[in-house]
Amino acid sequence: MKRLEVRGLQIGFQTDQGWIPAVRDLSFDLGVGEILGIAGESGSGKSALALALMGLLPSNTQVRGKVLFQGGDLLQNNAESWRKIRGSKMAMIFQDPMSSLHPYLRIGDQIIEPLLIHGLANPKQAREQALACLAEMGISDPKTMLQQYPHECSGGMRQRAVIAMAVLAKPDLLIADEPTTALDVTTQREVLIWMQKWIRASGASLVFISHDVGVLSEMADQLMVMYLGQGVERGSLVEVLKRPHHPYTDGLLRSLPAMQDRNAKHFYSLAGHVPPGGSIPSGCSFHPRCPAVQDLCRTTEQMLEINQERWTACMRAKEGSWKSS
Amino acid sequence: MIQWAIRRVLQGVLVLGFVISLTFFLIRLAPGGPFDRDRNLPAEVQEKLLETYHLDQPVFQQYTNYLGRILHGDLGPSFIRSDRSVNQLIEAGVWITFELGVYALFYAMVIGLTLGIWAGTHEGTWQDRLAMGMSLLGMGLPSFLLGPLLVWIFGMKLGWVPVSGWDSPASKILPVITLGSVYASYLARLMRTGIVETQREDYIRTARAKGLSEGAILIGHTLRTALIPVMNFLGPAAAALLSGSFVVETLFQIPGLGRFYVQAAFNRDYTMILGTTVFLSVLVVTFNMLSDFLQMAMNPRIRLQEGGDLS
Amino acid sequence: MQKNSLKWILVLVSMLVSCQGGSQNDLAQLTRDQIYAVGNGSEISGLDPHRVTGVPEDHVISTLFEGLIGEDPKGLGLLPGVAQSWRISKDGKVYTFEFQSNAKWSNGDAVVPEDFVFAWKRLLTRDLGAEYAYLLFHLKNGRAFYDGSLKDFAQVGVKALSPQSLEVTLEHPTPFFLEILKFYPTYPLHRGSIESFGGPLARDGKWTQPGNLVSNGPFQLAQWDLNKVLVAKANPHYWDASMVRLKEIRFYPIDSRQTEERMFRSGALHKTESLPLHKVEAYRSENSTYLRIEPYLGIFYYMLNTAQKPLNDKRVRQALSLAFDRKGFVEHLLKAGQKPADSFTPPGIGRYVPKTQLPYDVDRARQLLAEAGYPGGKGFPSIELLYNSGEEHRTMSEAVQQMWLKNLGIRVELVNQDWKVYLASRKQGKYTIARASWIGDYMDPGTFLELFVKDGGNNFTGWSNPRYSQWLKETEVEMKEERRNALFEKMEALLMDEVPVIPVYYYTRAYLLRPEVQGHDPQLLDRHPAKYLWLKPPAP
Amino acid sequence: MSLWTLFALMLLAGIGPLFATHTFDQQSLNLGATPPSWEHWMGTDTLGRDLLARILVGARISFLVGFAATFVSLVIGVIWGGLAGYCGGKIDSLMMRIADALYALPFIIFIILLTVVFGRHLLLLFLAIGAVEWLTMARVVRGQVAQVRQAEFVLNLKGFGFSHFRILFLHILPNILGPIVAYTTLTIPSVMLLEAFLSYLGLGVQAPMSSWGSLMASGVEGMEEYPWLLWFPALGLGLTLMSLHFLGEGLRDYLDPKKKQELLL
Repeated sequence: MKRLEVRGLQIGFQTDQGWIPAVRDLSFDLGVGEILGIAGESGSGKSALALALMGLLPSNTQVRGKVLFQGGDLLQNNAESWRKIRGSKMAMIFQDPMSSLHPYLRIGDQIIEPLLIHGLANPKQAREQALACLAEMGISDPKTMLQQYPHECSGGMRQRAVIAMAVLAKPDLLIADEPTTALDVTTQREVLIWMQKWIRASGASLVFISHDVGVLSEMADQLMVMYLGQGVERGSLVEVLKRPHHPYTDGLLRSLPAMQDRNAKHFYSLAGHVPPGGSIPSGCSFHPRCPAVQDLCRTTEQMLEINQERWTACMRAKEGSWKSS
Repeated sequence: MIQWAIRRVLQGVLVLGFVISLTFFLIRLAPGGPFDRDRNLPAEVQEKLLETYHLDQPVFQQYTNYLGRILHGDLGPSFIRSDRSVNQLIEAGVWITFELGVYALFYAMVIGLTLGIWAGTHEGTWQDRLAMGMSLLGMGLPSFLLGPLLVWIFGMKLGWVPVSGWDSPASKILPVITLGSVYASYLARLMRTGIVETQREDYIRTARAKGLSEGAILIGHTLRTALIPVMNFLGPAAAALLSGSFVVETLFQIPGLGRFYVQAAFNRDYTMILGTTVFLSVLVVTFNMLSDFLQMAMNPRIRLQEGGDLS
Repeated sequence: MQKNSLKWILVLVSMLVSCQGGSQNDLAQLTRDQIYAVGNGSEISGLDPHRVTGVPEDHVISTLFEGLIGEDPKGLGLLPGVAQSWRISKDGKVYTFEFQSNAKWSNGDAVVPEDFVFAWKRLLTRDLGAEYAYLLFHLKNGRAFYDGSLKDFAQVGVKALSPQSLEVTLEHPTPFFLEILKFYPTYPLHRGSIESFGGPLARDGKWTQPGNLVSNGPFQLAQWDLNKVLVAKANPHYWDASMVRLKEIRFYPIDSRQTEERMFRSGALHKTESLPLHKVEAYRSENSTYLRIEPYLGIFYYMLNTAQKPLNDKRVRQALSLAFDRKGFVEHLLKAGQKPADSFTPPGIGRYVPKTQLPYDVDRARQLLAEAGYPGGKGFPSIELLYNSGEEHRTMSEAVQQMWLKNLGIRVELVNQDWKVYLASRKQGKYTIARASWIGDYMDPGTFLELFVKDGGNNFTGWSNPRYSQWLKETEVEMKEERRNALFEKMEALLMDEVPVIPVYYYTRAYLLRPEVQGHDPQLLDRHPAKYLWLKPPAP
Repeated sequence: MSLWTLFALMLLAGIGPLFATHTFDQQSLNLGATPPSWEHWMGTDTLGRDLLARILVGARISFLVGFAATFVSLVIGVIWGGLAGYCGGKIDSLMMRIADALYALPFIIFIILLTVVFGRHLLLLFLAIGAVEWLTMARVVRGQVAQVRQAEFVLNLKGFGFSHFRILFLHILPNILGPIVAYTTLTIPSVMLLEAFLSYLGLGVQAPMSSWGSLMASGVEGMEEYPWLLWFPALGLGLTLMSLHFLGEGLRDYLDPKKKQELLL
């Protein structure tokens, strides 16, 4: 069963320098109880995607396509219907817990706010739920924490607060944008494990966005790789890790520390850089950096679909020929 | 918190003492004394006059005398208004000035903050431009221009309100608008900027992601931060408004403290200048303290520092 | 939301409209009730006749109090006041005043000669610090008592002869002494009330508060709200109460001329204290029934610092005066009926007619300047023209600057200073040319010409002349009017030839007056005793 | 756009008088005040002087005073407020109480003294105005700095061992530019008007030179008789104000680090 269906999503920003596309013709599905990891370098449009799913893009953006969630197209939502589902049916965990928490409000008040405004609990219940949730996440003194202000907490505590804020209302869809980037490795692990547990227990679906394929590989059921606003590869985690079809995915995987060939003299890293906003190369947009580029790649792009859950944007994937070269 | 308040009050007393001392000597340095007039008095009369008001004593002795008196709450006799003491004069003007100031402050806050919020939440739209246009108008029309203009239109041409005075509710409308408009414009701009800046913060996006309505975000989240520059401005502004405006009071024939203050300065009425300065300092100290206090109440980071001083 | 706010605005506007006119004076009603509403310049500094100076104070005090001699509403005569008659001794030194039999204070007490003795002693008491004390230096031993060399007031020349008569003895025969008695510092004071509120030297002014103040004039103090209004009501005990037709006078202290004019126009005042320069023309062409322009005993002039180069050269001073287009100045700039000055003393004082002429003669002026060594203004140092801050003074100074530049080719730099700074600069001689004005206190040429005596307290020009000073001394004792006037004429001629001052124009009083006000006649000193005023509602 | 308007105004002020057919002080008493005509595009004042010429000359003074005095107040205000807010604690209290005290001093007397002691130099005018205008500026800046200085990034910078000076002026200030720019654009017009009052007290611009403030102040008096004497200078000030406003907005957007971030997402 599908929880979320994205069809032909286009996102662009109108700026002084003109039109900048952030997401180009993206389609994917997310099943109930599934964790979809989205990987990509910065500028790949993954954050824009997350915001678009929540309807939080600034007013100078244009979004086209369809995002079907619980029977309705989210993109047709007006402000009121957005308001109703945000925080209750779907919730988001932002990447920088410091800046995404209001500095002048108590943590407790911020955590329970979604419960209160959606009428899911009275203040007392909400507080108890928050306490329970924080305790579960391993906060030693949740009571004190609720009374504290963001700057009085450690980064890990803040991150847990942000997560608690999102999950307390038991949303069906959770979107996490680099939720653990700011944390040290130990804390990061704890948080990730807890999140995974929570998803499994609640039956919610999670879109987990990260530049770090390593993190994704510990969390996700499904993996989608984005490059320059396009999905370049999609498949189950195991599939993708084992047999990346797209040279970009391959590059990403090979640059992971755990995947590095211990005997190699140099760390592997992807050649070149993501082109600056607005300039999309012709043909396959990855071709300037592609180690296996062919003439056809410079002019044509093609989607190769193995099945609905397994596709790639590299025309040569089926041949597997790029790998040999 | 109490400790903080006590410290601030003590600092306030120091400020007051400093202001009194500085003013005391400064006004005596300014050319022209209280009894210099178009026609000069015979030397012996002039001399006696100075003696009567103890202006013949060494300045330092005058100073200590004055300090002694002021500790007893006596601001001394007015040099110019020989029938009244400075205490009486201030008492005569202060309530009217307060009334005018409070209304003007209220007006400025209601209009200014509303416009500012309206503009800030509609950044870049025609509403924003309209509101900022109005605020520009308010700034471009200083009270010495706005007042006569309003009187001319609403008092003379339309005859809706009296052209002067401070008795009936109708007579109070124009002075309040005249006095408050510039402040309303300032507040509108500061408020708008505050909101625009705050709205770019991540935590506002967070609030939106929680499903809060725009109204709730504004009140519960945006204003919390956006009000800080406004608060900083409101302290001195409130002090200025409540200490009276010479221009508005003169224009509308209002018997307030602002007129006394400027009349005293122009007449070199030493005791009266000092009296009104003392009064103004108390207002400044109080309102800046109040504005700091409000900020502290709003900003927990500052509260942390209770042990030290307000940051 | 927007509709709602529109509704609110409508409600607000209708509220405004419905409460309009709340406290606005209803002039027609006031007129019917004989209540006279008048603008009175800046707020009076007090009501103690010995402790104040100034014109607005004069207006109020002279309605509340009355001196020995009454003011003539139409001309310059001497009318009975508290004194119904008076005699002057042959040598002009002893005056005997017979009192009105029913002269009473506002509390019903009789006004007695002792009240004058009490008041004059108070005025001459050094510890009071009265600025006008010198007015009584004309009394025998007045000065001596003031400076403390005489302790016994009985030896001062004022004495109650009987409950009805007062004898005043002067140091010198002083021809204008009776004029001084019209002036408020010489009015009587009510001893009882002053003593019950702390005595003559008390500084808290309790005795002048409404309810406490006992006065002997046609009106008594009813209400005094600082910077707002002072109300005087008819005094039923006044000896000539049957003459008084006004029931009440409201004095409005108004700092801004613009505000005052607007109040008048909106029907809040019967009379204004002044009129902005801009408005004269408009009133002349549109509302001439309101506009009053009357001669006034005052002179506008420029004082020259004769101690400074290049003004120490008489020819330069003469050139400056000759190059001054007084007529153009008055007609095109001031436009309020002022007369170009031909003398320092304005005309109209008794039979004294100044005979000097101040022609506008640019050729002669250039010639004089060339003789002084500055042909065509070459080599003339840049000089400063000092004026006290104010829109009109600035305009006038700019015109003068241009005039001298055009006519003589000399550069004048304008300097404005706040009033008190300006006074101090003038006094200390820190100026080159300064604007100035002088208003006569009483009807005597001496009130103008005594200014330029050597070391005179108001002579800041650095100019003096022994002959001039000698002549002035002679006028003080000369009793024959013709001979006295001849002396003044000689002084005037000398002054106009030496040019320590450049007279520009004789003042006029320009103000607005409702036609309902009756008994308000032009008077050179601008005194309009309220006793004779009344209000006539216009015919329906 | 706003920059161009402002630039055009300044250019006019700078070279306008050179081309004008009338000089600002050339009088014609007989002419007096006349409404706008072909000969005098903006009419004449009561002394028969060409208003256009006077407005152009006045613009020089007003711009000079407006910018220079605002600059003075900006410099003092930002440094003072910034230091107070950054240092906090006792230093902060001391600095802000000093500002309180200065705020309460009788301004008129202060100005009069200034003229007496130092004369009437134009530089003094800037100082005098700057000296009062910086007080509120300092308060605004201090409030903002105090708010930002404990932000994560500042703490990080401290950790990196950056100097305080560097942190305050290169890292904190750019983050609070919004309110500063907003308040600065508010200050310029009020300074231009304040100049009229100071001239009244005898400081700075002397007659027959004109400034917009003094032209407006005298225009108000004859508002009903000679309306053009009020509206033309007011129009000039209005235009300036408007361009400053939009300039301020543009400047802030340009300098604002956050706005740029938004683009990248």
